[in-house]
Amino acid sequence: MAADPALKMTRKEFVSDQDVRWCPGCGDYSILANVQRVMPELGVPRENVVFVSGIGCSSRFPYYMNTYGFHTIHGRAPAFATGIKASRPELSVWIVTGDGDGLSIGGNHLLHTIRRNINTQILLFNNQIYGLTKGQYSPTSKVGIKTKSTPQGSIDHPVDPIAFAIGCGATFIARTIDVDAKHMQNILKRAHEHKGTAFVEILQNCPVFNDGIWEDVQDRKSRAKASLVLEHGQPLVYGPAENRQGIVFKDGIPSVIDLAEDDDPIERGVVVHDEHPEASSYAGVLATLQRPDFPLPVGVFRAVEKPTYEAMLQDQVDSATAERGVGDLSALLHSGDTWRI
Amino acid sequence: MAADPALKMTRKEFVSDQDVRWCPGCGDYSILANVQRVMPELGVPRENVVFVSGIGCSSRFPYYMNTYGFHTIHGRAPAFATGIKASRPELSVWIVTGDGDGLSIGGNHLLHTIRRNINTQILLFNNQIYGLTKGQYSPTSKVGIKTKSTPQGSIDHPVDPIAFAIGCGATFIARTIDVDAKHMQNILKRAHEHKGTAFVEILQNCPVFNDGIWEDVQDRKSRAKASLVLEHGQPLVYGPAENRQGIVFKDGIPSVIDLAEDDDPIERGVVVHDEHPEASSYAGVLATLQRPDFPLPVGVFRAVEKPTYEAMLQDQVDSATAERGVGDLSALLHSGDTWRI
Amino acid sequence: MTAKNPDGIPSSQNPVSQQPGNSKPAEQLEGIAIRFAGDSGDGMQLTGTRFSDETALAGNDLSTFPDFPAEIRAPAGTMAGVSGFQIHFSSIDIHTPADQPDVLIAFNPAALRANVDDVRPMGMVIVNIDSFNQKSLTRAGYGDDPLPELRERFQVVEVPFTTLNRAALQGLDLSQREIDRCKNFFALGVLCWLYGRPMDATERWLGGKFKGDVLEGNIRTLRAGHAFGETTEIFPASFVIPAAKIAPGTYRNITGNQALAWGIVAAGVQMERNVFLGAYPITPASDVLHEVARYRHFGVKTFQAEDEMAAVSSTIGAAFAGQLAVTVSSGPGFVLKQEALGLAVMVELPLVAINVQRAGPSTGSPTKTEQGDLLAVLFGRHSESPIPIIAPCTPGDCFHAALEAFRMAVKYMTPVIVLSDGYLANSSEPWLIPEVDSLARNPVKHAHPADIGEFQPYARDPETLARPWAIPGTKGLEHRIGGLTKEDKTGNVIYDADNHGKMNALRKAKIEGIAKDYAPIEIDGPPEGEILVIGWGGTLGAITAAVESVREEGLSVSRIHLRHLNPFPSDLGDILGRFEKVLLPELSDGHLALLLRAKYLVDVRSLTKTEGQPFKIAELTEAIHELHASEN
Amino acid sequence: MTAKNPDGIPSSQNPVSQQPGNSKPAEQLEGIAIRFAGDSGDGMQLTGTRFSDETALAGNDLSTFPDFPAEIRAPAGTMAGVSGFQIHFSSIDIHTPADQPDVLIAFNPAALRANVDDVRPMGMVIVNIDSFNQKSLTRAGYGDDPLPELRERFQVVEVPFTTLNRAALQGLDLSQREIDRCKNFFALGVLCWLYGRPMDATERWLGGKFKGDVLEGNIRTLRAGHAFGETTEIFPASFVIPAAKIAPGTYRNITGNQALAWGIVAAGVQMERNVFLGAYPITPASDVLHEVARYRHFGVKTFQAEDEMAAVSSTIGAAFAGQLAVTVSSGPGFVLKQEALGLAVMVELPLVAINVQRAGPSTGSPTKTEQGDLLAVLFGRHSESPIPIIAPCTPGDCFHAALEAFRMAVKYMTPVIVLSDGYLANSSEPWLIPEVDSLARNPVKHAHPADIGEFQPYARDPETLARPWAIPGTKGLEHRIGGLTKEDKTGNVIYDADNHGKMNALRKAKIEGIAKDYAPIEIDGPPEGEILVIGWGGTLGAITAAVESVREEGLSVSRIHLRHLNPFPSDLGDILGRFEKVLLPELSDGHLALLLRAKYLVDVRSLTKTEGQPFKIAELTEAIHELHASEN
Ligand SMILES: Cc1ncc(C[n+]2csc(CCOP(=O)(O)OP(=O)(O)O)c2C)c(N)n1
Ligand SMILES: Cc1ncc(C[n+]2csc(CCOP(=O)(O)OP(=O)(O)O)c2C)c(N)n1
Ligand code: SF4
Ligand code: SF4
Ligand SMILES: [Mg+2]
Ligand SMILES: [Mg+2]
Repeated sequence: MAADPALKMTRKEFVSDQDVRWCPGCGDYSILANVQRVMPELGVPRENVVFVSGIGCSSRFPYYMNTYGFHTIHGRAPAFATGIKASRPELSVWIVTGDGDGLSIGGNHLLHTIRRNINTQILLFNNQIYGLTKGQYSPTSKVGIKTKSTPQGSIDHPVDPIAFAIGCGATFIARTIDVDAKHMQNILKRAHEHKGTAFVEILQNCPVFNDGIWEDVQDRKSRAKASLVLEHGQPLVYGPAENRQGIVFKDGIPSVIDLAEDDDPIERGVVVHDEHPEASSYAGVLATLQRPDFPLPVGVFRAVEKPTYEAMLQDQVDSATAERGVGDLSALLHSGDTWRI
Repeated sequence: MAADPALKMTRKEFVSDQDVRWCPGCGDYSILANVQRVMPELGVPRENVVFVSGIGCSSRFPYYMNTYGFHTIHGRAPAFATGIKASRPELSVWIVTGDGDGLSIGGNHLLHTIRRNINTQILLFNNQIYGLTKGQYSPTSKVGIKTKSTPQGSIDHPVDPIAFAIGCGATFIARTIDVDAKHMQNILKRAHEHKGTAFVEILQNCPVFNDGIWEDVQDRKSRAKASLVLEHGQPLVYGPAENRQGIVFKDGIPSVIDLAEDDDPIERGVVVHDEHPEASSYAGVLATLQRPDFPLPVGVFRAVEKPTYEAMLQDQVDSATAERGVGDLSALLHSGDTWRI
Repeated sequence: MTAKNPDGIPSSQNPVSQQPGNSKPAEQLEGIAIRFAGDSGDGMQLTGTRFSDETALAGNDLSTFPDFPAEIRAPAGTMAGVSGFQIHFSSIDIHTPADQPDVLIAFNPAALRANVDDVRPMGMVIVNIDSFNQKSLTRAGYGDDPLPELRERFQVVEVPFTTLNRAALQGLDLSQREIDRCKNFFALGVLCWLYGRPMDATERWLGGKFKGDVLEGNIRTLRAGHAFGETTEIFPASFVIPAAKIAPGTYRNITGNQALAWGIVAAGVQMERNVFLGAYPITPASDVLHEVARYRHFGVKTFQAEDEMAAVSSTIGAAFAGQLAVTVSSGPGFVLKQEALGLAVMVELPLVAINVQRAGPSTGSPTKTEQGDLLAVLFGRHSESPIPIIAPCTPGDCFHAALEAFRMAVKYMTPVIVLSDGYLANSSEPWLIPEVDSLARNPVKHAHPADIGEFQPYARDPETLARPWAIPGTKGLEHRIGGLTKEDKTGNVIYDADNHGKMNALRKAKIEGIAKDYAPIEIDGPPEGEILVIGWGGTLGAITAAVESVREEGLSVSRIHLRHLNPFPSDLGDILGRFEKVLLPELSDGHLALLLRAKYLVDVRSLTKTEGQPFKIAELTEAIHELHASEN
Repeated sequence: MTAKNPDGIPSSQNPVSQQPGNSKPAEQLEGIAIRFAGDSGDGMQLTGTRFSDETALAGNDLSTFPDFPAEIRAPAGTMAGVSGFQIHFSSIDIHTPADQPDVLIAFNPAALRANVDDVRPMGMVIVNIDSFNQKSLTRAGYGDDPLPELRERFQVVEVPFTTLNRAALQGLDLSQREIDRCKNFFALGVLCWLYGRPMDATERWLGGKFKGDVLEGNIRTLRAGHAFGETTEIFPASFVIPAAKIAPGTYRNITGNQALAWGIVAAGVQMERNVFLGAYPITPASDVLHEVARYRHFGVKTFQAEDEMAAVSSTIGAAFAGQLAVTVSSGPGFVLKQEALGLAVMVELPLVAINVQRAGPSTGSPTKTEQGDLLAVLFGRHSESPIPIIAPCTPGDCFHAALEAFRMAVKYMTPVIVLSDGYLANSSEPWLIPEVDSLARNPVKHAHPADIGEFQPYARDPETLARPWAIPGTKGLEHRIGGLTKEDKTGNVIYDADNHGKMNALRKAKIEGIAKDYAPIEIDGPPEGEILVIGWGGTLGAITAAVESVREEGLSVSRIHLRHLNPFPSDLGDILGRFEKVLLPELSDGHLALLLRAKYLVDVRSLTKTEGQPFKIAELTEAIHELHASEN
């Protein structure tokens, strides 16, 4: 993406003329607002931005962005994005998907897009429910949830999007929250800066079918205790100032320690957050931090550099051309054994 | 699976009358032999055993087992197995798949079967290549491999099956090697004993399209240095006696230390292998051990108990029946508002 | 449908004696069609359903048609968010929800704008006048106040539903929002008064659903609405629609999806086998999964799969394991199942695959109806993979179609497709509850070593050509199946050309043989003559009404409705040959017409419609008239 | 095919003057068909290909047919592992690899058993006698030594290929296994002598492929085989097949898959756009991916996707991004792409989807050929989603089909399907290399703000009805597309019934309009008369040969071959009406026949075959005779 910081754009330019059709109070509204707010700051001209989505409430997103947009079919958005980005590396390609779209029917494409390290941003709106089809449980729903399709409660162990992304070898992984505008905007910028697949889980409330699922991390009051804000170079400390706690690792297993007010967390063995270790195992330990035993980490879990798919592909084109010259069709047709009559 | 240890069976009883149609020297032969050797020891009557596979050389497996067998379609074997096991929990259901079948087209089903913890054994034969379609690279192939479809070398970062399984929340994860009969048989037994999805990666040689890919861990001479045999309660030590090395973890990142002959590895901080921590992060660190910087771990990475899908499903049937009585069709048809004319 | 009035205009409006407990005069009507329309959040579907149930209890014949947007809750007050529910009820046999409503209740300007042009000329248009302000008019896309102009064309009745409801609920411990949410029950009360519907069923239903002040509020406003109707001068009279004369028995309202679900549960009971349903949610099929999931105590297991490939694969796996296996989806999802269904054909396992069709192509209009998947379900698998297709034709018929599909699947060891549609799925009609004893019992029998000499998984029953259903757990019948070409009898993998041809021929013959089981086609009308109208699926009501209508005008028109779309009934060709002209209305580009033309070389005329909406009776009568007038 | 001898029996065997450099007499033949058969590991495909290339260089017309098992390398010596390659070459125009080979070279008993019954009576059967021992006879399923009995029916020639090859390679630094692997080249040498083929091309080829002792060994044994033919008494004479008289120009051998791949590359050059190919490997389509992947220096990008859904989705994505996008697969994989292709219809983007058909249903016989996917590719998407279909009819024609498909896709903004098959894919024929200058140049033009007033993504070209192709990166044309029903012109999401119907009608009209571009159908034979034989796809050779054959017997038979299967050419109905009887041979259950019957109400007789094998000429001539003799 030819980013041009000199370019002056406004939020409004990124707002399309379509009526937004989500339910009142849906978390998707604030995500949309934040994306529209961040876009002008990225320095990518509107015409070089493409939003690609699958199917779901969340996947209506592209209609509301005044950029190029493609609302595709259920689960396949990453594969569409792959075709776009692999063939046109200069475009800035954003994928919007839901927990059902991305992790149920679309799990395979998420896996392969992530492992190939295609340079796109994947925004997964996790409301732990199928919104658009009116409220069935999703792969991220908690065991026991009663939904239309699980009148006696769900019996599937949920998958954690972050842990899954780590297993797929993601080079950039982050989590943010629909209502935390500042945090989200920062994460969106970081995702955009990253060269490679940037996987971002956005905790999103669905007031109609799964209200309040993220309440403890959304609520300003409970947030400090319920979430752990990851910051590179900072120890894994959370909680209100008077009642800080820290995370320590022992043989790859995390646990919580209480910190006295004047404790130096690092001296106490609290792990210092590092976004960049090549081994994904550090982020893997972070991913196991789950409510209620642990705070839920938000922020950038991991950000490492690896060659991107589209760059390597373009390299092959370039090196083949350098070696063999621009393809000559007539020569191709006459290559190998031929004979004249 | 109603295991009956008193049952006396022989290996031969598990050999079907079909000619085995793999290439000479294919690693699949020894895997087949080992499975056939282990089966009689499991105490499950032949008629209660079902082998389910997808498509690929490896997926021909069921034809050679004198049990029930289903050679299905490409990538979907775990989903077929889910239908079988969910509806008939008393059967012993084994899934045979390849790196292409299981991790390329079938990645999504692998994910969901594993996270649901369906009580099946998944044997993934990893030869880092598509054998049956004559040698294209697979999702586990190394970057740079030249194959029919990648004449300039592959540009996909491979996925590691063990790391992927961890990301999916697997309750049992193991790795073994086609040529190591004793090790494999032990792992197969452990997989069978496990209640829940047992995911087993079997390193398999394809002499025709990807020969020697596992040579260092297959070869008896190099094996000690190239692989790390995981044993519960034992420190992560490997290498020839005179030149032992151990693995230590620091903040979730593994590294290697040299051990003097009379060093106590545990005192030196070498991690003691534990199959059972609830947090998957410990196994996640192990999964990042890869050649050439580390030895490749073989054995059981993780074995924890979680309720299985089919047991919870059966519980719902039982509890619904207990609460509401066995369903009465006439009552159902007349439930709610009706009127007589 | 009132027979003489294809447009749903009540044919008699003579005032008759007062309704009991009613202080105003009541006029007697033969039938009437009402459409409720409001925002997605206004509870229109619920109001409509409650009114339907009461109407059913009042003994009328009825037909309903819910029509809602794909969004969960589009922005309030916009055209995109309008949700509608039409009910047609009558004292005589009716077949459709009616082409044009006699009455429209519009909860806001957008609902008015989206629906008013459908109302019959001089029909009644009731508006919630509280919602008419400049802002909402603009949101709806109205420039000026539309009411003055509409008063010329309709009887416009303005009711301040919001205000009246708020007044009724004063003093309850409810928020303003909770109070306003109740206003649909005020409207329901008004309509119950207007058309003499009893309200006790609704009060009972409310009692089961809510408690405390919410319950109290809903009941209070319902009664207030009723009282308002009786007291106010706005409605000079109420109406009586006498009970219809229909066959005696016990009835209930049922939608097609509910009937499918119950048919699936019933199959388990009647065939003495556990049911396994593997599905992935999709509109308008999801309700079948939801409904079946409620019946675990019938030994029924449901599995919400990760996608459609897993849904169908798990279903085939369950069939292999000996279950009554079924999967359900709509077009886009069904298409994803085709590869696996090809395997089911090859391995010849019994299962039922349901497609509740919706309007496409692609995501299309998911909440709208169409019949455009017939050729896709018939031909959409690579190579020759024949599967029988059953198409139910009314909501209640879905129950019987599900039962029949399972019987056929097991008898012939084949997948069977049930082809429903969005209209059948969500519409409801009074359904004569079948006596369970009258339903066929077909306990499943699996292959057993005692019955067989040397076991051959592809040996065939000489009668049905079915192979044995030998299931895991049966000692002595261990065998392997799969998608590679199988050798006749043994089922071994083989690439021999003759064998490949023979197996294709056997599979074809097996499916074609199913037609032997069909009852003869019932012809409505003379067995030969000028015009034959053929239909299939959910168009039955509209076609029947149209044919009745043109007959009363003196045309000789016969009618058949195909339930079995593959294989065709063996008497079909003969019947086609006995008519001069054949008309086939379909909500597609003419799929069945193509098949009939190809097979019987008969010049079947196709009446096509792909607008996401059912046929109007008038469209059909017009086509019949045209055909009658045409040269040949 | 030699015109007078549909069975491939050479018609003249007069000894003529010796071949140059040949000390034995040489007989002249018009044509001959040879089949190589051995274990999968014996290198039969390679031997056959080399022989074909030499034959091409010798100036004969030729046609080949490889036929191999689905296993990579089934156990040595079993029937399951037999791999075959047939080549038919002639001094006159031929159309097929011949029904029956004149010569069979069998490398082991299993190869003999699997193939010998196909050889023409008294044809030549060359066996590697070294491989005939009790063990290998038993593996092949022979009870007794079959040779005595076969000597009655054929000229059996026993050659100790293994021994002779070992003898020839003594002293080289090769393992026994490496030495034995060379024996196919000994046999090739023998055959080159026998039929006077030059060997320099093969030696060149070996030089490019191997080095050191392996190269030396192969060349040595090749020459030893040649010398053996000339020296030994086993073959009393060699044969000369004079060069064929074919149109002047430069020729090469080409398979259908290679031609498709080159057509794809050529499209990029001729249309001045980069190509993107997204595919998932599957037999027999994978070679297209392999071949295209070699041409990155043409700016071509290939993407091996994780599955077919990703393959087609990435392709549609690339089309959205402005590439010449193509995806390739075979039946089971194509079916998985149908949901996404439905989206491509809705968003009206140009792309090419290739299906190289194989024998099914399900996994079926993946290496065998069939034409059973026509109805699936035409109708397999839910709801109305018309896509044009082009079916190439010879290996070389695949090149032009690919080019045409891209032109059509871009001109009409539509996905286009190319329907090839396993026979075309792997067979080869001499191909007149087109002059690049003679190929149409159609540089792609994208929508540009300068050309447009207010941009409407669904405004249409009045001529083609195509919408504009506006691609990301173009300032001012930012827009959103998707699978929901779109409003005419604006492309906005809308559920309006009239609009939905209108968009369906527009898409249909657009596709039907493509027929305007077709050249008139070429009729081979009289323009009207008794019998018309219609074909499509890879059956062209067999049908042409059969029609030529019956014509020489005096029947008046005409022939057309359809290249465009959707929409049909507008002159087709007229042509059909001019013949009394119409025969349509298809390697399926009669897919095109069904379509023609439905559309034109003509009693097209279907000749069907679903055995995984191409038609034999004799099967077709017989059917034509029967039709001729039939009453009506
Ligand atoms: C092939 C296919 N299967 C099923 C569906 C139905 N469907 C549409 S969206 C959806 C789930 C959406 O859930 P999620 O991705 O979590 O999005 P949300 O609505 O919660 O934002 C489903 C099952 C479909 N459109 N296509
Ligand atoms: C739907 C579909 N797509 C593609 C194929 C072709 N195909 C068969 S096996 C295979 C890959 C097998 O690789 P793997 O699972 O690693 O098995 P291996 O042969 O290496 O044991 C492919 C691509 C198919 N059979 N079906
Ligand atoms: S259903 Fe839930 S996720 Fe969907 S728009 Fe409404 S609130 Fe948002
Ligand atoms: S191709 Fe490879 S994996 Fe397949 S059978 Fe042969 S050796 Fe085994
Ligand atoms: Mg969701
Ligand atoms: Mg493999």
